[in-house]
Amino acid sequence: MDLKNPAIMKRLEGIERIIAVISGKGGVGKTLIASAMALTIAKIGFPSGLLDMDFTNSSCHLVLGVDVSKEKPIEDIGILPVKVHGVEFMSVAFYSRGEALPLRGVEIDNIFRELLIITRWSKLKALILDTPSGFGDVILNITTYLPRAEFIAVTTPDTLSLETLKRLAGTYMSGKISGVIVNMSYKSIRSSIEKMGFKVLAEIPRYNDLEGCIGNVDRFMKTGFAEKIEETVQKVLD
Amino acid sequence: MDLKNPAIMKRLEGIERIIAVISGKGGVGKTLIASAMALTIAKIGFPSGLLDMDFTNSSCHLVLGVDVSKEKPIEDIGILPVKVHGVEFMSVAFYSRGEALPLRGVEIDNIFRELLIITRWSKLKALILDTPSGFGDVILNITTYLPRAEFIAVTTPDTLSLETLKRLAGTYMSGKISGVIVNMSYKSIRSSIEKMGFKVLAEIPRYNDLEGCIGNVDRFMKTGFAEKIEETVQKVLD
Amino acid sequence: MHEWALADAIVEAACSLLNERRAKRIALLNVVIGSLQSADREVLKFALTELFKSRGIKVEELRLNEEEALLRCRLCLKIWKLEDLDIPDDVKEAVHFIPEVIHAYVRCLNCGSQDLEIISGRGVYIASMEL
Amino acid sequence: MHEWALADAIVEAACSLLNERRAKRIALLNVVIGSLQSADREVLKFALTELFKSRGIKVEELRLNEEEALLRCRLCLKIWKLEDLDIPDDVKEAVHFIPEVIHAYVRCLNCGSQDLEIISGRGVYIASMEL
Ligand SMILES: Nc1ncnc2c1ncn2[C@@H]1O[C@H](COP(=O)(O)OP(=O)(O)O)[C@@H](O)[C@H]1O
Ligand SMILES: Nc1ncnc2c1ncn2[C@@H]1O[C@H](COP(=O)(O)OP(=O)(O)O)[C@@H](O)[C@H]1O
Ligand SMILES: [Mg+2]
Ligand SMILES: [Mg+2]
Ligand SMILES: [Mg+2]
Ligand SMILES: [Mg+2]
Ligand code: NI
Ligand code: NI
Ligand SMILES: [Zn+2]
Ligand SMILES: [Zn+2]
Repeated sequence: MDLKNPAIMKRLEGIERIIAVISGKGGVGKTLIASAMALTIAKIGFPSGLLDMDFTNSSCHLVLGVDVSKEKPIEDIGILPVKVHGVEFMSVAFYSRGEALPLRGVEIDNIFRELLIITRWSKLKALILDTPSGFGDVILNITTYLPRAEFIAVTTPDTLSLETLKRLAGTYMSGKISGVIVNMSYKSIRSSIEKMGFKVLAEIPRYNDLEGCIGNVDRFMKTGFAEKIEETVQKVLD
Repeated sequence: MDLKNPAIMKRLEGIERIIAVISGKGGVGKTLIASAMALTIAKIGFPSGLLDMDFTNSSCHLVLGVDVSKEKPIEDIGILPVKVHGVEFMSVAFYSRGEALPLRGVEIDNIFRELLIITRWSKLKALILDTPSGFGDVILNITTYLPRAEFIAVTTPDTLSLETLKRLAGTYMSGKISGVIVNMSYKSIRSSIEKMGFKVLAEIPRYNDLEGCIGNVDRFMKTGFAEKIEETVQKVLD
Repeated sequence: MHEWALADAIVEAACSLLNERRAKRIALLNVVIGSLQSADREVLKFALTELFKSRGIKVEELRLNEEEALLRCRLCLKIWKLEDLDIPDDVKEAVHFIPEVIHAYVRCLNCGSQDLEIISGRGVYIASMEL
Repeated sequence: MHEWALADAIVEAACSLLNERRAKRIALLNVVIGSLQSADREVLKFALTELFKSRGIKVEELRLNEEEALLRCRLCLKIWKLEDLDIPDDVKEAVHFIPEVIHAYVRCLNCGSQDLEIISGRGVYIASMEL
């Protein structure tokens, strides 16, 4: 008897918007963008959450500089996310000690539902979901268990990434994409994206200083990258 | 009754080495490296094969410039891979028309075994496997169904990628890694990789001319990138 | 005490079914407690009872059955019990919240593989429900 | 005619089991043909017979049972038959080789979701074998 659905709905009732940052292609910046979005929403004064759904290789905690072996969600009629720079943050990394977590699809499905059932989020303006690459269990679960989730797709101008976005345009998910972020941009591909039927939310260049700020939120939030994300968040929340 | 294992073994009998190009992190260059390795092995005179195991978002055919809507594997007591510049090439893209293929884990498991059962490879010096990012069904299946497969891990010098490699070092897969390729290298991270217990096979810089050669094998094989891969292949085949 | 959240998920699910059937009474509710998650039986029972009561649902009989956790290695096909695997307490604590994180910690004692399948006893679920 | 490869996989599997048991005879072999893959029944039967013969294995009774392909939408829970989905011939051909590629082509007719589960009739497999 699969009965987890009603509880999932209930736990997320107090959350105004659920925004999943997705891309079929890996390494395009989903994790950095999802983390920066959640931090920005908090910074401009709204309650926000971040849930790392890249279960087999979670990495939002590395961006946020959270030491998962020390900080832990508190158990209280469920579990309470860890508060990081104003963001309610949840990740399996708290339980896998940040180790690699080899998982088959059915286990990803189980974790997905378990996490949503036991986590007690506050009333949030937005919950940001970081997702793994490819078109697998996590993306399918988001469409099925969180039908009101919006997608923000990420791409680079590289051929393989752009082709992947084109494929995404041909799927059921495409109707849920509220916009595309072009990351590590070195040439404008706005028109080809608009031809696919998507809105371009931002074109963000590659910043060479960004790498050194991973794990240090204060510095991370002072980068040109964070500035671009702030502009994007303003658009998205409008 | 799960009975596919013996047939898989038999189909791969004539293949000397099975080499899976892997990384927990996406976008580090697995697909380009796997494709270039297979092409290089053929170029230096050995029969080689390339199997794209990134089923949900296959892209080796894009690198090889294969039009999957026109070229098709031939059906002959099984299916014969398509010959591309001397490489025996197989991909689900031939059957999914290169569209996004949303799959749950159990379906990835099914395709994995189906493809290996129906594909008739020649006697090969090496079969190169391109794999998806993360630690999911494909990687687990390779360790279980293809226990003699060797792994080549790929990383960039970026924190998130290097941390992912460190995690890989803590898994069952690590004993099977014959070496690491540092791709899009901008600083030497040789010593940190050696500290993890891995051999560095190559440090390959970012080439700005590479992007323009995707889909054109002749030009692709004349790049500095291909040159670096040729040096690496020589080491690997020795 | 995240058992309350698990209990609540069961109650939510049961109620959504009751709603469909316009019923207010459960004759028999069979809940399985997989030992991997090591949910506290008494807390879970208490929570289920209280939560059903607060929603005005009468449960004639509530059965909680424990199910032993078994992991099978997909490489060598050996089956392992939880005791075999000798899991430290802090790992047990982590597995209590998310049973699947066990894959970060254990390997087959026979062949070393990490391709282990949880074939029974994962966590808490409704095995059957009679109205 | 990749049915020969499918038949060979079945024969290989059966033989590896026979080897373990040091047997040379199969009393009853039950093979299921899922309609999604639309493997040719006659070709498959002929191939199985020939391949077993060539290995000196006697199969007393060979049963080939067809199984209807059904897909369930995980979002709206509706169940679809293959006929419902109106699949063009070139797609059928692709699905013949790799049944799972159907996910690139079909959506739930009710809600549009691509989260469809193949609940039966995927492909060819051994349902049971008596020695
Ligand atoms: N705009 C940018 N400028 C510079 N580096 C970036 C930028 N966006 C992402 N990166 C780097 O690219 C790599 C991939 O980013 P990540 O967020 O991990 O991608 P994904 O989650 O899609 O795999 C990381 O090393 C990250 O630091
Ligand atoms: N050495 C390199 N120089 C320049 N671009 C590269 C290099 N290696 C990979 N790329 C580019 O980086 C992106 C990711 O490479 P890809 O092979 O698709 O990675 P993966 O398969 O690991 O996701 C692609 O756009 C590719 O063209
Ligand atoms: Mg990521
Ligand atoms: Mg992540
Ligand atoms: Mg790839
Ligand atoms: Mg690929
Ligand atoms: Ni608890
Ligand atoms: Ni055929
Ligand atoms: Zn084992
Ligand atoms: Zn539906």
